Amino acid sequence: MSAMNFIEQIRQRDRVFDFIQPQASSRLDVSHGNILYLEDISVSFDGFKAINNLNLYIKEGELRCIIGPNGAGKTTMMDIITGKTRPDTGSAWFGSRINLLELDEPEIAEAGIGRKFQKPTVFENHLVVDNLELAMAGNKSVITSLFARLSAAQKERIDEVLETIGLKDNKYRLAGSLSHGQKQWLEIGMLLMQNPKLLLVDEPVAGMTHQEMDRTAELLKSLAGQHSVVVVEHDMDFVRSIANHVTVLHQGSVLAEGTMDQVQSNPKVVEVYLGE
Amino acid sequence: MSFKKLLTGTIAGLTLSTGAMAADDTIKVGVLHSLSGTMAISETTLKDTMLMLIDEQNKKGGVLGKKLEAVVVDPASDWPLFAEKARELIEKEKVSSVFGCWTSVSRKSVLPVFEELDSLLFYPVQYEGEESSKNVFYTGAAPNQQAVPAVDYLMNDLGVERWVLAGTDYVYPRTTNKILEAYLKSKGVAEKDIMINYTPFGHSDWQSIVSDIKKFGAAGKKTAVVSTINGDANVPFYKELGNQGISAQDIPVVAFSVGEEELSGIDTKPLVGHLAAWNYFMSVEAEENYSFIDAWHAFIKDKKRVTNDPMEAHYIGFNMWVKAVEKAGTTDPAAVQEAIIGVSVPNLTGGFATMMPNHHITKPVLIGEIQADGQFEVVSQTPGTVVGDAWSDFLPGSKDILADWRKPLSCGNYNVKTSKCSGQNY
Amino acid sequence: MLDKALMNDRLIFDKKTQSFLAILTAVALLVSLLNTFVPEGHILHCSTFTVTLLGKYLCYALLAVSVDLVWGYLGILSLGHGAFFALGGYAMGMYLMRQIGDRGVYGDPLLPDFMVFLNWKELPWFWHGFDMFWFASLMVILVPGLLAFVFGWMAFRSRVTGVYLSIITQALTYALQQAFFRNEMGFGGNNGLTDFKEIMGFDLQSDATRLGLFLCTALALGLGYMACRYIVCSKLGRVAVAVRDAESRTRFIGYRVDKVKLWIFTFSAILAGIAGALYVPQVGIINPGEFNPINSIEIVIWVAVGGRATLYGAVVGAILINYAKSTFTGWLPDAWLFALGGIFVFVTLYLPKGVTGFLNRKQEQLA
Amino acid sequence: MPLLPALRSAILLFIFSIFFIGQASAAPVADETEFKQLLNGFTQKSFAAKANTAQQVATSGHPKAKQVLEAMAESRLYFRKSDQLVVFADKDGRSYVLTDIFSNETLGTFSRREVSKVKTNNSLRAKLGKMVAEIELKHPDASVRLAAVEAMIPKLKEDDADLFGSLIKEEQDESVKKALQFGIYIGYLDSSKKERVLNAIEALDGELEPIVRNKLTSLANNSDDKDIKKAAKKSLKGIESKISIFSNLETIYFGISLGSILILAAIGLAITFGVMGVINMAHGELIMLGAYTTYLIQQAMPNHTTASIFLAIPAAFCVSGMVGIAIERGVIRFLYGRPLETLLATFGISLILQQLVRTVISPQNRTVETPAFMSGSIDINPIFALTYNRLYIISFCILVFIALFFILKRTRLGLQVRAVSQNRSMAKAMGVRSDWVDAMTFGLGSGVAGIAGVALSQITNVGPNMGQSYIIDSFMVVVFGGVGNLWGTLVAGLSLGVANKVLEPMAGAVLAKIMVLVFIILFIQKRPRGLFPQKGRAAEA
Repeated sequence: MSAMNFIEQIRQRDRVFDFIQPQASSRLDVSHGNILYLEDISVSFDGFKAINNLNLYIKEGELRCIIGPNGAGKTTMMDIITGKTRPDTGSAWFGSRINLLELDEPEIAEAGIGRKFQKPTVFENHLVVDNLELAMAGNKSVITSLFARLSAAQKERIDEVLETIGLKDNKYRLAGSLSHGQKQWLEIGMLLMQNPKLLLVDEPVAGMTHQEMDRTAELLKSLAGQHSVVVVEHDMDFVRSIANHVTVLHQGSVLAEGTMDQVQSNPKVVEVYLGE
Repeated sequence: MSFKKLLTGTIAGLTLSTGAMAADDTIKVGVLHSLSGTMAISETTLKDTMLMLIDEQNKKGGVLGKKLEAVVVDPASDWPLFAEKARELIEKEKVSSVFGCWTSVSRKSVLPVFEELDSLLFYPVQYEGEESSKNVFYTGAAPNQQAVPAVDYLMNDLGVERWVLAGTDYVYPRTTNKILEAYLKSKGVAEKDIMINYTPFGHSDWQSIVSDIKKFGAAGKKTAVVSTINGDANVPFYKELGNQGISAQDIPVVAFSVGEEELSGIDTKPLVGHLAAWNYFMSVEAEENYSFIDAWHAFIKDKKRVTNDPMEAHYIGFNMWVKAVEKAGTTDPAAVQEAIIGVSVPNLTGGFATMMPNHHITKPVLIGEIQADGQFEVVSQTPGTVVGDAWSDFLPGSKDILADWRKPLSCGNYNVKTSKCSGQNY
Repeated sequence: MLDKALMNDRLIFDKKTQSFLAILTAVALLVSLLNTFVPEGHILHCSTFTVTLLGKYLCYALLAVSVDLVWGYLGILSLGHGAFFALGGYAMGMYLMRQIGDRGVYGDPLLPDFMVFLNWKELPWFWHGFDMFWFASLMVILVPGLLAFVFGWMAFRSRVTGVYLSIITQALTYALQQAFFRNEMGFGGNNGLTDFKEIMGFDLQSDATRLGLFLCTALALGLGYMACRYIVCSKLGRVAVAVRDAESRTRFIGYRVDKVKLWIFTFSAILAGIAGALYVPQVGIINPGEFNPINSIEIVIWVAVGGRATLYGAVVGAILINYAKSTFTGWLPDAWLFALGGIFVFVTLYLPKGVTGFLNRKQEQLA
Repeated sequence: MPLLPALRSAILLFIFSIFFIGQASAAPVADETEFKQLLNGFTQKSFAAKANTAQQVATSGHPKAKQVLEAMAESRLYFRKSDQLVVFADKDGRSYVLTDIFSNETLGTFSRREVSKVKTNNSLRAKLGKMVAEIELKHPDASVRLAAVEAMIPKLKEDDADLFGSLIKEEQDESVKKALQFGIYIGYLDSSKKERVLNAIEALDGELEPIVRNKLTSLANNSDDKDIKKAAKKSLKGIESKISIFSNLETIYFGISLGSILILAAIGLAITFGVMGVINMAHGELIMLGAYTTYLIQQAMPNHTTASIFLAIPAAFCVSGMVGIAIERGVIRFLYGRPLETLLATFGISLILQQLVRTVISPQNRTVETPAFMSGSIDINPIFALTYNRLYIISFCILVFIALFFILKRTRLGLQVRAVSQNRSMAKAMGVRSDWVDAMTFGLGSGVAGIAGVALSQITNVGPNMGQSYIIDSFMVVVFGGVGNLWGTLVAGLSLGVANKVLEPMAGAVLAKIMVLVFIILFIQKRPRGLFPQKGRAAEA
């Protein structure tokens, strides 16, 4: 089957081979304005409905905050978007052409979705610079990796990101020896290296000082526009400082949506947050 | 660099340790039996036997006026390690001969080493035959010294007409069963009256097979099982026979690998009457045997320990070697090889064993029945001794081959038809 | 300081590699000289026994390196590498068997002895071609490689990880052991393949051939080590470590984890196969015992004792344990298992980074 | 009232003595000297001569005849070499205590060199059995008579059937009557009278005794009479179809019993490996220790086999459990969170334990006797029997499983175990002494392994290697079932056992084993976390 396709491709002279084509998001079609469509998604673990009929749309270039009490399904939602968990029902589209449910994690990453985890997961046995190099966008096949050498431009890009995340002095330190906050930054740096269209950021400021928090807020805001950013966060101050649009999740579905003020005055939200 | 030191140290240690030389006032004898791993069960006893024999010989004044010294190594039931240890014994320890091995594969593994370094190996276990090496003396039984007489007994004395040949899937049962199949057919047993079954090593769940045997034996004709089941698998096999209520009177089992040692690990009460064919039983009534048992009990300091056939084989082999060394006046392997052919020593069953030109020995064949006390009772005995046949007459590939290590033939596999001596490494 | 040490590790020819290669070369040269030119009986003479023994250790060392590559750097605890080693060994054994030709005990020009013995009438199809060295060599690489590829392709694609993967690798080698035990398979059953005469026309019993085999093994170890070193130092190596430490994270930044695992696993299996092929002519036998799951566990232990995720550690561990085994089995035949078992427990408890890790730390403390 | 039974037995005895004397008078008069002379025939070497003598003894009618023949069958009959006197002998250590046959007096102790056994072989013993049986056909005890009849059936001829016919008239006991009737029909199958044969075929329809089937087969093939042939064929067909049903049942029974052994061996591992994440390579050796405990207890109380087994269960649990706790406290507790390193350390421990047993006890296998209640079988019918020891092991396995399940689900320890296995630091914060829980859990798993050892000692070798033969299978079962799930272990053990036994007749034992292994490999590809995987976030940790 694939051999047939291949021959077909060779015969069409005007077409460029898949493996030569610049990858990442080339197929991404955001002409309808939305970059992410989640529709009627449900998933359950051992009878517990983690996500229940969830509908969520993210616009291109938007910075969206998602809040909700524990167990609201925030992380599970991210798992579904990045291919870690398959929903029982529903559909998930990246742009209007890419069906996320047909792809696995690396393909989704390749398509242009990057993710920062709740618990900072950096490669602790690698240097900071290696962490960034590994995350760098580009051909990630086995053979390429085996013979890969950093070009000057790439080195420059790494230094640039190091500058952005404030780890320039720690370039050659083991990632495992960084402080918690630094690891958070490094992970954000890795996201930047990936150069995704959509960033999913799970609790980016947990364990950060106030100054660090402010810088993070600034960074995220600056990213919005060229990228779409989805932030899951508990810290209301932080959310207020960055978001213009907030979604509240509760028991696996959307409870309220709107600006921070709208959401905070919504009686249902108040009940969920205070009623418990 | 520290690990550099470590490496160089290791290498230096290795090179130096090979320089050790044999002391001149003793004659070294190698003992190559597994003391750990799966085969330790059987082989440890043989190591003790050798230590006892050497000890006794030293009490008699040693050999050629020199004391004997046993060099014991542990090849750990690891076949390549057998070859390595054999080489260590011969090259490093300079032993004059080696007594050892149990499984065929261990013998096959060390064989090239003995041939290359031209030393002597005494191999004490019954085996499949089809081999005769210049450097190996086979003091255990060849198939014609065990299997064929046993089948004769079953056929003539018990009137067995249906046969189950059950064995572990390795070369000894395969060969023995091939020979027996040919033999039975030559005696007019029909194909459908023979059932052949192979099981893996250490097979422990015998329910289905025993049930099949039971069904096979329910066809009206007298049925017997010829078992070449190896070592560990025997206990669950016999236990299952007992459980399914198969007694020796219904379907007798004759085994070639079950001796007193193996029975000491089985509750024998349900097994009374099942058979084994060997060349020696502990219960044999002979003066030599009584003295041997007494000596063994004194040496091992345990009156409950049993003696068995491979121990007798070592007893014979060791005495033959002593006699041959004295005859030759030297421990030089070549001289001993020449001197030992024709040497005759008492066996433990009241007769004599002679080393034949094919490096096998003469043995009486005894059929014994299991008793409740874990011993065998001899129920049949060949009138004279049987000469071990290296190459079976019942296998098409080997019936034209003979072994004779006397000059001028000096060949372990001489093809009578082509008049060629093949497969020799020297 | 720390940075420099770490940067040094990223060089293919780092200090440790340099010393490893130096020692390997020195040992190879020294052994050849001491074996060839120092007369027998002299205290410095290196007997052929020692040469073969060293050759065997070096085979084990290569095997340990291959396990270290997948376990140390990729995090796959393979309890089935003994299978690839044995398959390589069988491929070589079949070649050596065919070389015997009509010099077998039955004098059959085509069939190996054990086939004549069991009344086989013709050579099974899979024995064809093994009379040619190039074909056998190809199979040494192809058979373990292909098995590892197919097995890995299935297992990694379905994301079997951790102990589940370890146990099914164990099941793999266990199943192969059972299969090779069967006489119907045509690999000589329990006795395996033995009684080899010559390799490429050289008499296997001659001292020169043995020395030659030893040198080949040393060369193979050197090359295999460098190949592993190259992989480890490449970006692929860093991806591998990333997979080891945070598999799903690696996936989320876009690496095809299954393919990374598959290719490194296959390469490692090939290395193990080559080690097996070199092992067989030196020890003179290959039988299904080599597939024993316990053997595969032992290999892992060599690596652990030497120090995981340092290639030289695997070499040190393999040589150390096997040297201990050789010595103890002659020295303390009744009690050597106590010593060996004790070493395993001691190393896991007190030297979590193995012997080399311990020595390195001592060294750092001194510096 | 008590007079009546006494009277009845007296009358019975009277009748019998008449019968006996009547028969004795028919045979050559056996006075003691003559009988003694007869016994001297046993000193001959040839089995044929001995058989002949035995026949004469049997028909002599001498009151000691039966005792002599039985002693001979039990290898208790010896003769003194000095005077060829045939005596009873009992082994005492390495010498023999001789008893005079007639006076029952002890003749003293003799060494093995002074006496010689009256040797028997299988066929001679079979003949002796029949002779004794014939004497016993008239035994006052009904069960002895029944046994005697059953012993005669396999070799029955038509004239025996006539003898049975005369016996059946006097027989009171129903079961003996039934057996006699069965014997009569068997005898009739050989008859030359067509009527008798056809009657017998009809009466024996549906009987599963092998002898019926064999005789019918030979009638169906060789009979000259068409009607007989047809009747025999029809009857055979019914028998065959019954046989195939029962042989399927048998296969399943075998599978379940193999499965229960796998479960027993694996269930301790399901706790140490599944719940605690310790890859315990010494698990097999803990089983071995349990088996050796059984052996040692049996040695300590040699004449109480049954009691020793029951005593061995708690003892083995304690011994293996203690060793397990020692291993946990001494080694494993330093290795939590590094599961693969527990593999290495416990592998070292397994080597040490094996060699310890070799050094302290013996490298040889040891005998563990099977208590009487565990041998034999429930014969559902002549071709389908449930062996007692397997039945006990299956029920034992179920008991152990229920007990474990109860401990883990219903007790405080179980709750703590689950708490620690799910979140160690949280459990600690809530005041669970995780150290203690770890030790207890590991001790529990090890103790269960010890109990498995007691069960295994009843069916297989007790030796230093026994652990190694179960460790791989145990891991397969646990992994196949799904780590951390007791039900998984149960289902996995049973299904692997049954699969193995179903495949075995088709492919042979070796191939069946390989196929099961390959199946496990493929299955894990489909379900990478076993039959019953842990779900949700817990599985990710």
